[in-house]
Amino acid sequence: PAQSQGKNAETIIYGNTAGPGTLDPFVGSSTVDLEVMHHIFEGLVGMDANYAAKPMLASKIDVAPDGKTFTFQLRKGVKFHNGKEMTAADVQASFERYRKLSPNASVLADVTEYSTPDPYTFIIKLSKTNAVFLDVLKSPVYPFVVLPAEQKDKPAREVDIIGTGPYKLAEWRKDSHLTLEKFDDYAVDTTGKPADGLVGKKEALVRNVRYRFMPEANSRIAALQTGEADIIANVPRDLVARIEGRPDLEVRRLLACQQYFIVNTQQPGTDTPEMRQAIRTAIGVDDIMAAISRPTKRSHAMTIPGGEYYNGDLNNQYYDQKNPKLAGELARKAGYKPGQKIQLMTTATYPEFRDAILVLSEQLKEAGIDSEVHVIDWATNAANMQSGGGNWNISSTQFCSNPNLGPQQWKFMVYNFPHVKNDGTLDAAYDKFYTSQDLADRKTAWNQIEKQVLDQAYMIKIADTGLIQALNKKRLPSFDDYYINRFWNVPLK
Amino acid sequence: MLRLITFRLAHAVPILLIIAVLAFLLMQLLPGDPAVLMAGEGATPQAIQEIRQRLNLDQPLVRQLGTWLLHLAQGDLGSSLQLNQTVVSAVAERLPVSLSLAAISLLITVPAGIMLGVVAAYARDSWLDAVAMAVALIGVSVPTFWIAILSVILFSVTLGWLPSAGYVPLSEGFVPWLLALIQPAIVLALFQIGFLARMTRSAMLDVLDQDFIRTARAKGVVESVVLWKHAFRNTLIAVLTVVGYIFSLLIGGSVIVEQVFALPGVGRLVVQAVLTRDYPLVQGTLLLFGFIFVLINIATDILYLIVDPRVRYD
Amino acid sequence: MNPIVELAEVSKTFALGRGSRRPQLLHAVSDVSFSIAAEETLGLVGESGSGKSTIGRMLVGVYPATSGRISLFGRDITGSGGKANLAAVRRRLQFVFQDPHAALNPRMQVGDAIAEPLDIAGGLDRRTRLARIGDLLDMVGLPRSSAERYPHEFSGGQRQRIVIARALALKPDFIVCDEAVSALDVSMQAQVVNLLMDLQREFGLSYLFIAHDLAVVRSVSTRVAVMYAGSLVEIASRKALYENPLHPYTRALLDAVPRVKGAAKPRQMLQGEPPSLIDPPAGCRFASRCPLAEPRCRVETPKFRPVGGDHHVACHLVA
Amino acid sequence: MTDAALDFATDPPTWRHRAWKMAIRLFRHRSFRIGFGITLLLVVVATFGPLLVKTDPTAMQMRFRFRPPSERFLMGTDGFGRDVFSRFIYGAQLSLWIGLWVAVLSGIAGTFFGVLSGYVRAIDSLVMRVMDALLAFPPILLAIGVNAALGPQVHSVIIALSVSYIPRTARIVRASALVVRELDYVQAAKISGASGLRIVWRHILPNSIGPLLVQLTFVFAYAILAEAALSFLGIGPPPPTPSWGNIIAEGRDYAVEAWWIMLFPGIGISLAALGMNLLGDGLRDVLDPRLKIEG
Amino acid sequence: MSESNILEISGLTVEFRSGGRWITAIRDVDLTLAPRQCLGIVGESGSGKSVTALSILRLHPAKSTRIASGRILYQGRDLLAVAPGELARIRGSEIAMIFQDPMSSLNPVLTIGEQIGETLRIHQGLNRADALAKAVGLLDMVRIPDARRRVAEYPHRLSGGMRQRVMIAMAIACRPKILIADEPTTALDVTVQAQILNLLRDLREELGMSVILISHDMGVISEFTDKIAVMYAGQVVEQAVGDGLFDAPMHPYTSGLLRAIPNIDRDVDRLATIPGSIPDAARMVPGCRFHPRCPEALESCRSEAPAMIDLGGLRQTRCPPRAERQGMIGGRS
Ligand SMILES: Nc1ncnc2c1ncn2[C@@H]1O[C@H](COP(=O)(O)OP(=O)(O)OP(=O)(O)O)[C@@H](O)[C@H]1O
Ligand SMILES: Nc1ncnc2c1ncn2[C@@H]1O[C@H](COP(=O)(O)OP(=O)(O)OP(=O)(O)O)[C@@H](O)[C@H]1O
Ligand SMILES: [Mg+2]
Ligand SMILES: [Mg+2]
Repeated sequence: PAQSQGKNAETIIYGNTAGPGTLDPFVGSSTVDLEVMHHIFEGLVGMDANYAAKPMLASKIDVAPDGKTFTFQLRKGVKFHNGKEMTAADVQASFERYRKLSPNASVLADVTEYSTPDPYTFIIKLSKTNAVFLDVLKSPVYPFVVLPAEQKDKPAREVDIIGTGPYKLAEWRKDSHLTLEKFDDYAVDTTGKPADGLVGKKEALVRNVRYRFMPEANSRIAALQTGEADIIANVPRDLVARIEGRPDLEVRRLLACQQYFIVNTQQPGTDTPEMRQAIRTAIGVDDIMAAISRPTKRSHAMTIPGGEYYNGDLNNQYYDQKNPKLAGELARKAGYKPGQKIQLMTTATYPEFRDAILVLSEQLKEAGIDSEVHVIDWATNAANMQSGGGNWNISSTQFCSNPNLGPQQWKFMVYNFPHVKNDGTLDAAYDKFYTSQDLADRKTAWNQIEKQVLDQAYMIKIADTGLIQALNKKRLPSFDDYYINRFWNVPLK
Repeated sequence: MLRLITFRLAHAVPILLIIAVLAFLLMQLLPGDPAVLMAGEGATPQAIQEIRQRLNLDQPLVRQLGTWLLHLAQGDLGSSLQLNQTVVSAVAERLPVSLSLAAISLLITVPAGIMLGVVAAYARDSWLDAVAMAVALIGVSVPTFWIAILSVILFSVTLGWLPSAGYVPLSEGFVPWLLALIQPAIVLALFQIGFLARMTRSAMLDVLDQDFIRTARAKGVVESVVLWKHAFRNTLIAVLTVVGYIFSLLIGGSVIVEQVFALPGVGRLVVQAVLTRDYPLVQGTLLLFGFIFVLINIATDILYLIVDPRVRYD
Repeated sequence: MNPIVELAEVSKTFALGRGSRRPQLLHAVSDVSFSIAAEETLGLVGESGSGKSTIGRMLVGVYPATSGRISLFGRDITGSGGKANLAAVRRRLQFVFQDPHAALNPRMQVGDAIAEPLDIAGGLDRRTRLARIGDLLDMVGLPRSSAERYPHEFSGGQRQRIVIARALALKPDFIVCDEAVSALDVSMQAQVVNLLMDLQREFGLSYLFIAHDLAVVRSVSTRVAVMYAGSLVEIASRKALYENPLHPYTRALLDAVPRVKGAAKPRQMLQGEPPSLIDPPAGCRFASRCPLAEPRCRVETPKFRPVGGDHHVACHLVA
Repeated sequence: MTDAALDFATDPPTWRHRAWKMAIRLFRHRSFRIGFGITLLLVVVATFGPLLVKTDPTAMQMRFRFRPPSERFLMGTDGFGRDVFSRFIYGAQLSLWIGLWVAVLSGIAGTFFGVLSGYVRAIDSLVMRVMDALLAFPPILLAIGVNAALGPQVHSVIIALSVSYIPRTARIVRASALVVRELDYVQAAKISGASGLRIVWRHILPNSIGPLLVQLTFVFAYAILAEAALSFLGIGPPPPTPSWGNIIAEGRDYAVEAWWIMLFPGIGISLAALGMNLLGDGLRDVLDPRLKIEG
Repeated sequence: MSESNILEISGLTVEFRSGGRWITAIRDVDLTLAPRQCLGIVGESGSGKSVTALSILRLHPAKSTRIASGRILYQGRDLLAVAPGELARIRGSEIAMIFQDPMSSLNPVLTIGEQIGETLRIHQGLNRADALAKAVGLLDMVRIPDARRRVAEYPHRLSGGMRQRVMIAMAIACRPKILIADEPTTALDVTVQAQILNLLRDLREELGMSVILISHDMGVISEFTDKIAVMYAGQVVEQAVGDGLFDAPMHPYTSGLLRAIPNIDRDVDRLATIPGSIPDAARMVPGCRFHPRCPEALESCRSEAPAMIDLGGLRQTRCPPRAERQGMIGGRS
């Protein structure tokens, strides 16, 4: 049994908290969905290691000067897992399906026309200039991948899991495990680019990859220790010691996400910028970082260093102010009456959110601001954050793709979660961002956006956060970290 | 007896209907919106609205209930919102896991619990009684979770005797199946043994000072037989009740153990369905639970008739 | 004379065996008719297992009759409306169980057990209630301090007295005494019998007095009924029955009574097997053991018929 | 004792008199005394502890995360550097309160339904099937539902847990009732015209009390643990408020590294369960006149 | 112990715990039983007959009873001291007992066949089927109709008399050396009673079985026993061999008892009784225990607890005045 699930020369075993909710790429957004999907499906473009858009199934991409027409040349001889060859018709059908049912479909709102002049050419026309359209298409979340044309009318979540990726789905037992199997007819990208991020030359070096879903951190660690898993994700920071003692195991820290407090601008108590700023002033991030059981790094910025839009220390003044006295004064000026309770909403599903909120509650108390913590299930928390209902002032959440992928990915969040209304400054900056073909202009626009969000304390940055993974060095000597775990080009010893 | 079974089963039908309606209403009471969860992070309100429409969540409650009941009447439990599976297949996939776990656990609990209880009653107020009582209490008050983790660390990590987690279906062999489940089953059993032991003890104490025990002794029956045959037989009603009860507990909710040992059982299924507001799945699982519990309890009732000739039903 | 208890062709069958096996019927009581008048004691004697207790239990509604009609105080407690009628006469009925151990709640103090009918009737203050308990204990010859003790602390006879005290608590009009005194020593038995008779004289009680001790039955009864294998075989005034028993079974019974200082006459033992109640034989049920049996006794069921006065008997051979 | 017996002859035993005698019997019972001692201790801790322990149970000191027990932190600290001892003391009240109420409520309702179906044959099957139906609802779902209806508060937890233990208690009571109702003394009471209520109260219940008491002591312990599971799903008292359950729940990831977080509330629950069990044993014995209570 | 006795009880005192105190149920009971003999014990209900009988096989509830003093010698061994295993062997096979409460003394969840057969299986090593077959035979023997069919019945479905007969069948199954029968026939009609008594008589003759018969029925006692002990308030107050007791009772209590026997040959309107009631064991009267109810009580009876007086001719009494009046005082025992 230990053997049947454990060490196997043909199978990499990966333990993560949960399995995918769905493998329908057009509705898949959570990490657990994505880390499976990107092995099975591929899109026209994809991200490289620096999160930039690169061709994947496309061999060549032409963007018309007006930024409205995009022409993709498709790679030839790409086979679906069902043996059929991929053509432009499949691409078009996929886009059409995407538009019909993806939660992210609004980004295709400006599309006026798709055309397929020949089986290997695909053209998209937009009604408006979109300077970042390719960046939109590279999104790993709700990825714009290509499905066989027959899947076009399948309702959301009901597609057959057939892609063009290096692995195909072999078995999926909900709440237990999922097995990927090497796709023998995989059309390796031979354009000469080495593997890079999600693109480049991808090769399945092992027969199978088995994802095991193990919700308990303790169990995952045990599985790694016993050899029942080769690599595990989501190791709580305070349990790392158990792994670090072992010579054959290795701990990897990955900082690809950012955690924020989201402040509800429509809720009495936090409906004035002054009060929100008072709250921000009370916050010291060190204690919060200590409390959340994840790897963290201090950073005020909403993008990540190395990315195109990273702006250095520009908006640093809004970060980690840690001044309870001042915060108290500001709050009083903003009309806060002692005893009035700020409602903090969080969930136990994600301990790091809850822990941040608990510390926040203590810090507010120090500043003389009373609060009340409501721990609810994630379903309700998420729904309330979306709708603004549920009487909450502050909640906490984390963003992973948004900081990496650029301002276009942020837009919906920065408006919707804090329920921002009538912010001309923000609107103008975003308008400029989308319409300018000039990167420098767009960068300026982003700086304004970031400043506005942080200054108005729509969102209060806590830290860059990430995950701890651990693996068996002996079995996986050359596993490469990325913000989505990839098992191609990974040899197993 | 056949009539009794049919009669009781017939009673179950309206009850299942009640479960159905209650489950439905309860789900409506819950805050949180399945559409939001399905849409995922970053979805636009339109997208969410669309999902809502597709799932008929935008229709009036009565209408939704009506449609669901109508389908139910045709034997269609619907499909899960999250799993891309029909409710029936989602449950059918996990039930064997839960049943296996429950069965093994019960096989450990019942002899151990009864043994402890009978011995404790017999040796009432002695050190044996105290030990049995201590075991009983440890079982309930030490968090299952903790025992589970410590057990994994000991038996899987340190000793390497047992797999640390995961389920192996019976079709892949009896031994692997047993090895995969033995650890969680024991952990679960630890939680229940105490209860069964205390119940058995209590029932035994009631029986032990009755006249017919004296008769048995007068016949020269040795103490162990007095204990097991004469006294214990008379506690079977109480014991069966507890066993039935434990069985339903085991099937319905060993969420923590399923989670620690990464077993795809119905306990987690239903909790996750609740947490993700997977209405059809919750409703369907509850109905199934209801049905199983009705079956278990009817079986217990019938066993009552067999173990105690005095019991009668009309 | 207005009978307070009347049975008309009452039968009771029990289903033997359980489950899907086809149940066999046990005919515990077959076509029994008799009546009891106010201030009368009907002694009921007979073979053990002949259905005496079953009749007693049917009379107080513990078992429903399978067929026939039972009326108490003029109300029919069988058939439709039986329940309500029974409820209406409850207070006037009592029952003394054969097994005093099972008839007492082991967790109830004796005083409370005795006072149970009083408490049900209600309306007594503490002091009166207590006084009543004391009186009742006196009546049955138990120390007053027994009230605070529990049934298991008493001997069999003492328990029986507790049960009797309970039955007397409400001064009912009709009591079924199922072997009420058989567990008592003779002096206690005499005390209780005297008490029952005093109460009868004073309050006009009636009794159905089920017993095996024919001497006791003779001293308490006004009339005596004899049962054999579920049927009534003879009923007569006590004098008639003891001095002129007509049915062979009655005679056998009287013969078998053990006497102090040796039997007066040589004992004639009944031979043969008692009949099965599951498939009762045709004809007279006593025929198989009857020393006088004739061929027709085994074929033809004898009618239960009057043979002068209120003497009834079911035997072909009685003129 | 004899004096009491003498009194009896002259003076009717009052309700208070009986209660007093019962208390005397109870206190002669060794297990009861021990159980009472333990329970009393816990109640005292829960009631007066918070007045004596000055450390704020919610105050966080990140410098002192995960400190093992020491003189300064008697029971160590948790992942927020909060003093587990202080949380333990403050948490006692809530936990005991929940355990007690759930045991009481589910005990009353469960007994009611159990006896109802065990005694009134006509509705037995029906009541039991309704109980089966209730059984089908996992406590979590009930809790979320009640919570949604009544708002997140301790009451919601108590109600949800009580409701989910009702069918279980009911079945246990019913099982005893099924046997007791056939006994002669119940028949005797019926013949005397006893109402169903009286039969149940005076005959069936006292003779079914053993399993019921065991059940309730267990419900008590289960409820304390279940509260933790629920409060971790955000149902019930919000987490900065300590309860033994949520101290354990918060410590669960560190079961090995920071064992002290789970250990002490675990011991607390054990003690409470032990106390309750001993109390229950004592009560059971005292209610059973056949067992002599040794001095 | 005298060679001729199979059982000798001497100085037996048994106490019960009640309301926190030890109460003496029987005091200084001396009884002997010879092989083949039938000892009858009569006495007021509550006088300690059953307690005495239960003591022989040590069947009292262990927690609340103590045997304060005494010896019970069976074939030379003190039954109060034999090891539990040995006691279990003796119980049922060599000494068997019929209990007074037939309903509560039968196990409600075992069929009567099983309960009777069990004794045989334990002591005679029969297998289940043989034991059951023999049980049917025993049921026949105790005159239960349809024995073959009813052997599979549960006790609660039998009439009182049938249960009692089941108890009897169980007790005689292994043909014991001593049968202790505590009111074995109270629930039986006289014809069956006669049959059962005949059966017991046959067994006595065939096997040399001794019987201790506790009964209220003076007729039964008189017809069946060779020696009679009269108990009152926890003491044996009179003992006699043969019918002497009925001819000339040597204790006023016995006289009262005899007077109270109802007469089957005459209609009487009132039975004679002994006035008063048995004293409360918790507050035992000083002096002779019967004196408050005794029509012949003297001043000395109130203060002096009388010892057993041997009257010769195997008669004993605890009533000194009567003994004196009869001029029959022998040595004190
Ligand atoms: N378990 C007990 N606890 C306390 N007292 C007891 C117990 N058993 C018997 N007694 C008392 O001992 C005395 C003798 O009881 P015993 O059963 O021997 O009477 P008995 O002579 O057999 O009477 P009966 O003819 O009514 O059966 C009684 O007063 C009774 O109350
Ligand atoms: N509850 C029952 N179920 C099945 N059979 C029963 C039941 N009660 C009584 N019987 C049967 O009915 C018959 C008559 O029983 P009943 O108790 O009336 O006899 P009885 O005349 O009182 O005898 P006894 O003198 O021995 O008490 C017996 O064969 C008995 O086995
Ligand atoms: Mg009877
Ligand atoms: Mg007795």
